[in-house]
Amino acid sequence: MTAKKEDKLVSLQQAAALVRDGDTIAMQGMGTQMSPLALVRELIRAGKRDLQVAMVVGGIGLDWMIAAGCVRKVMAIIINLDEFGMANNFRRAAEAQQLEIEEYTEHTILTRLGAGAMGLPFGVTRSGLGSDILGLHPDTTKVIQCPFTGKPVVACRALEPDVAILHAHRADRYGNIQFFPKPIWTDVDVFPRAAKKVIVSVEEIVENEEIRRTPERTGIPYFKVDALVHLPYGAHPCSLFPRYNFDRAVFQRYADESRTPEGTKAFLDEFVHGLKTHDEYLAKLGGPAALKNLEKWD
Amino acid sequence: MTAKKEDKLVSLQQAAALVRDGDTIAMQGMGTQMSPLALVRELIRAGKRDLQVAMVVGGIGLDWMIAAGCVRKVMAIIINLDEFGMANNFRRAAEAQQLEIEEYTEHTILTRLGAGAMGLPFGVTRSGLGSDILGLHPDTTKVIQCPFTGKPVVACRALEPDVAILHAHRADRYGNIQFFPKPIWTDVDVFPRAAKKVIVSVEEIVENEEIRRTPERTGIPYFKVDALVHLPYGAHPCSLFPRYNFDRAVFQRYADESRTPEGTKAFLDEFVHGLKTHDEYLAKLGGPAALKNLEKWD
Amino acid sequence: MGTAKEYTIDELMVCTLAKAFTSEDIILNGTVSFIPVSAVLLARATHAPGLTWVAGAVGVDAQPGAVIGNTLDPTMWKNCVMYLPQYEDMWSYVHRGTLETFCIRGAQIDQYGNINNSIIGSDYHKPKVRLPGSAGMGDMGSLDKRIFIWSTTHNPRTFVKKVDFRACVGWLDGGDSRAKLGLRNGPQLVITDLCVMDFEPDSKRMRLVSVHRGVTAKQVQEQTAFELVMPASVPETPAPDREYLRLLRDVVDPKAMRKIEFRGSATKV
Amino acid sequence: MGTAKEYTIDELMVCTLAKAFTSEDIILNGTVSFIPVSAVLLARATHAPGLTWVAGAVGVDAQPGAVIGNTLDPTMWKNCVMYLPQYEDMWSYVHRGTLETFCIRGAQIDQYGNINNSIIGSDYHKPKVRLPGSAGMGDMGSLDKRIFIWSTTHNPRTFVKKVDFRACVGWLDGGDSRAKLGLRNGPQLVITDLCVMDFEPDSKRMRLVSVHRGVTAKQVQEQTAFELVMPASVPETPAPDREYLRLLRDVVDPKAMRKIEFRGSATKV
Repeated sequence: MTAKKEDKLVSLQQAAALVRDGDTIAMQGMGTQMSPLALVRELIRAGKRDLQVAMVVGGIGLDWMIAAGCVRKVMAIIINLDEFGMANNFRRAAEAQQLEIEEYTEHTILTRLGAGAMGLPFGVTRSGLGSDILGLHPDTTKVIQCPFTGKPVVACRALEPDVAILHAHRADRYGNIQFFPKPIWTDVDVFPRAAKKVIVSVEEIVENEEIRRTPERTGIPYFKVDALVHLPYGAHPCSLFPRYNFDRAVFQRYADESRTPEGTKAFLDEFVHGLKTHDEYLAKLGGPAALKNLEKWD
Repeated sequence: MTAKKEDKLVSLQQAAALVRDGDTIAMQGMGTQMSPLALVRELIRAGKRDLQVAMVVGGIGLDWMIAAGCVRKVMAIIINLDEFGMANNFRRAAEAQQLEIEEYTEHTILTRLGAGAMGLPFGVTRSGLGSDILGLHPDTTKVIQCPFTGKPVVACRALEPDVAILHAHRADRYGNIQFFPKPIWTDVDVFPRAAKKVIVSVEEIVENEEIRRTPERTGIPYFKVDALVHLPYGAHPCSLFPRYNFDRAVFQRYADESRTPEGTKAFLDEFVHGLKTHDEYLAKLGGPAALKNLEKWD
Repeated sequence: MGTAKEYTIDELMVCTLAKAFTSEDIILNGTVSFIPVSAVLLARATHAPGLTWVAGAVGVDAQPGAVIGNTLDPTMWKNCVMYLPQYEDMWSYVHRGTLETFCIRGAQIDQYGNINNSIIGSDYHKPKVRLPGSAGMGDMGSLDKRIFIWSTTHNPRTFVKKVDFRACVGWLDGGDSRAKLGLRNGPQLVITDLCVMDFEPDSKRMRLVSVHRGVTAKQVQEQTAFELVMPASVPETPAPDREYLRLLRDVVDPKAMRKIEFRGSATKV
Repeated sequence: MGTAKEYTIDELMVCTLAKAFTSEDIILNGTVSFIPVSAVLLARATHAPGLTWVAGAVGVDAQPGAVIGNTLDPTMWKNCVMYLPQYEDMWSYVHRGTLETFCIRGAQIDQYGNINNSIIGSDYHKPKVRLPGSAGMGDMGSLDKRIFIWSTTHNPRTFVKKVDFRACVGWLDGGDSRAKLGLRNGPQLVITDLCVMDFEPDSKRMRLVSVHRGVTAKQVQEQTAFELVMPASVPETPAPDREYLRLLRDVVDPKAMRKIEFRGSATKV
């Protein structure tokens, strides 16, 4: 991919094709918030395999991907459905030892990605000192001594994911990605800087002139974006603050149905495999009126 | 100082009193832009001594302070008057060996401050590898090897300045500091997080409710601010984008007059010592109409 | 004000935790933390108006009015003075110690306040039970936080002699073992569905402070897999003030979101 | 287009540097860099419309129209698509290598393209002349940049055999000494008020490429304190295209801010 000032707008299928089997993908997500779930559904439909997924907080999208057999390894700090409870497919796969798990503290995985973003071989933190977490991955975290004070710190080996996938508010066709408000969560901040390729879906495509009127809103410059997909409500059932809230009904339904592998399969058949396009997905949710209803925040 | 939610608004004199002789101060400034120069003038009038000034780019304010005998040591990457040429008092003091100079690359001094901000004993960068700059300060920068790859990196010892001084767009009385646009330069970003005390002057004081309407503009939270001073045009003769431009005439005059110690003294007598308050300073510049004229950007 | 006669355990836990907070505290909360967030809002509405809360680690001094969403949700950032950028700002204030107070729950808690929410079993890679993971506790345990622990499952499976996996560093192996590693602060208080506990200053072993109404010290010991430091006399946990209870029920958490915390608890609320 | 007959050295330097840039380049500029910034704007207006410029390291793809302020000034960020936050974003794109091209001048430049703008003298702490300091060159030299060097003072005091202080790492001691340190890229081209030079691929010694109109190779060697690699024949630096010159004079830098660069130069412009 190049970083050129050219039209980056592609179809959902074309974007998914940039992710190759075996890739390490850095995937945005924070509980019930901001996750590129339309992209995730397409990765599942496209039958991706052996993915190594790096996240801070793994949620509903990761649980789908694990259930669908896309994932070989997860690197994260927690994987659950937030207030809706366990991520059951993660749990089952882990207990059946069908999934490689690299559990980190938040600041150790961020320091790994931050070093990747900075082109440094490693970074340091104090997070995790004294815990058993560090012992899980001596190849990527190691206690070393400060060369000035002798104090112990945790060296974290750089991680440069092959691809970062994100969902954001809007962009121009060149891939100048804007957020309102500007990046808050860690993944929006460091994932695109750390990854070799960056795929972003957005709610809205605007003219380049509109971006130039509001440069303070741009979070990722076009020269770091490889592919752009126009996917309104592309985070659903997660929220995209302040545009729309998460879909409590769909979260609860998945939490209930995913208690069994069969229930999970039925859910994925209905919400992923059974819908070939994002338009079909939106239609299934009940069309514009139903989606409008998600915009309530109280 | 405490980080409490209380009125932080003080007089210019009270703010300056928080800086003690011998302190390490991190001082905002970028060539002709964004420097807390009204605060600097008060530090000079108050006769501060033995200050150790950490900056990225040292400019007109630092040159004044050196001329006035306030400074024992500077830590910076460059000290000049941007397009107006040399910082002559810096140059004279250095050549007379009356000033301790710790010259850094930009990313090594930032890594020192970043480690301070993170409460880490050191941080790493690749900046400066192979240069003579690293050899200047073996106590604060040292080449070490990556514990995973063996690659060389530069370890930079944490720096936690005693005080950071900044000028910003507006704040409420609690010290929620807002910028338009949000922090761009490194000093606005890392100095307040690295410093033990934070003093900020602002163009405008607004109600707390206004801050709560625009939280995306806040760059420094009240719990990190110790003192706040209301100083319209407080960066003058530097600019505060996009509110007002730098004052080309004053810069040029200082560049010319500072060619000799006598010229410098006359300038400081007229613009610093001769004006006891910020209101007198603004009046000297010609009052509201003259100041309004600075708001042109072309 | 006077104390209430009728209250439930969830209410008692929130009010007790709220009383532990002061106007000096700067508190940020993590995921699924309804009891701490309710306690923060309650403390701020009563004795600790100056308390600084960073809602979901993002919304500085937020004023959502009530618990209206999950505890990381943007609904809870309402009327904040700043959206704290996480990657640099939040982590620097956490690392540096400016944000000093954090509340944690977990599937296993041991006698020194070390906590585990990762796996149950003797081999991490072959777990009997795979739990969600350590989340922020792996950070906060090592980053000098004053840690408040809460649990709605006070039983021997949760309060274990030694955690199967030490995700959150409490007082480590007790005594000065935490300080020797260079870590400041540590676990302060443990509030469960049965009692309140703290840590004996020298040994750092968990110590019973008070038992909730209707619970005996003996029952607490029976539900704890390690030997508690047991004072000569153990008082009853003070009942909530009536005004606190009213505010909690009517203003702070009218939807009783806090009861989500009692999934899987033997205590019915 | 045809080439111009009448041009000054500042114009020739800008046009020559502009020609070296392509649509693939991502270029950020530093302080007091009127010649590079003019060259960037000129290249973008002519053969390299896709060139990405980060004005003053802040204004991504800015369109100020003309050189209207100093080269770090916000006036130059006009119509940009993003204000690049410096501390994390800019430095990560620089460190990682996304922003790969940088232009540098200095008080001393040696035969391997190492540069010094810190001090003149044999003892850093007792300088004969104290210069402003290394600024971004101390970073860029070690961070894998393709470096374009410009100088308006081609004389033996500037072009020295060995810099008194190596602030910017060029080809170090020549040969593979830079690569051995693990550094990629390095100095590419040197454009002065007398000539254009590059670096001999194996030895990394500075090599004469072309001389400006009216200058001889011999004169260049006389004004250089080290021995230049001298090709058998040295052509004249191509005169600017007429259209480039028109754009530079009328559109890109109508106030001729670039002439500020010639303070202290023997070349009058």
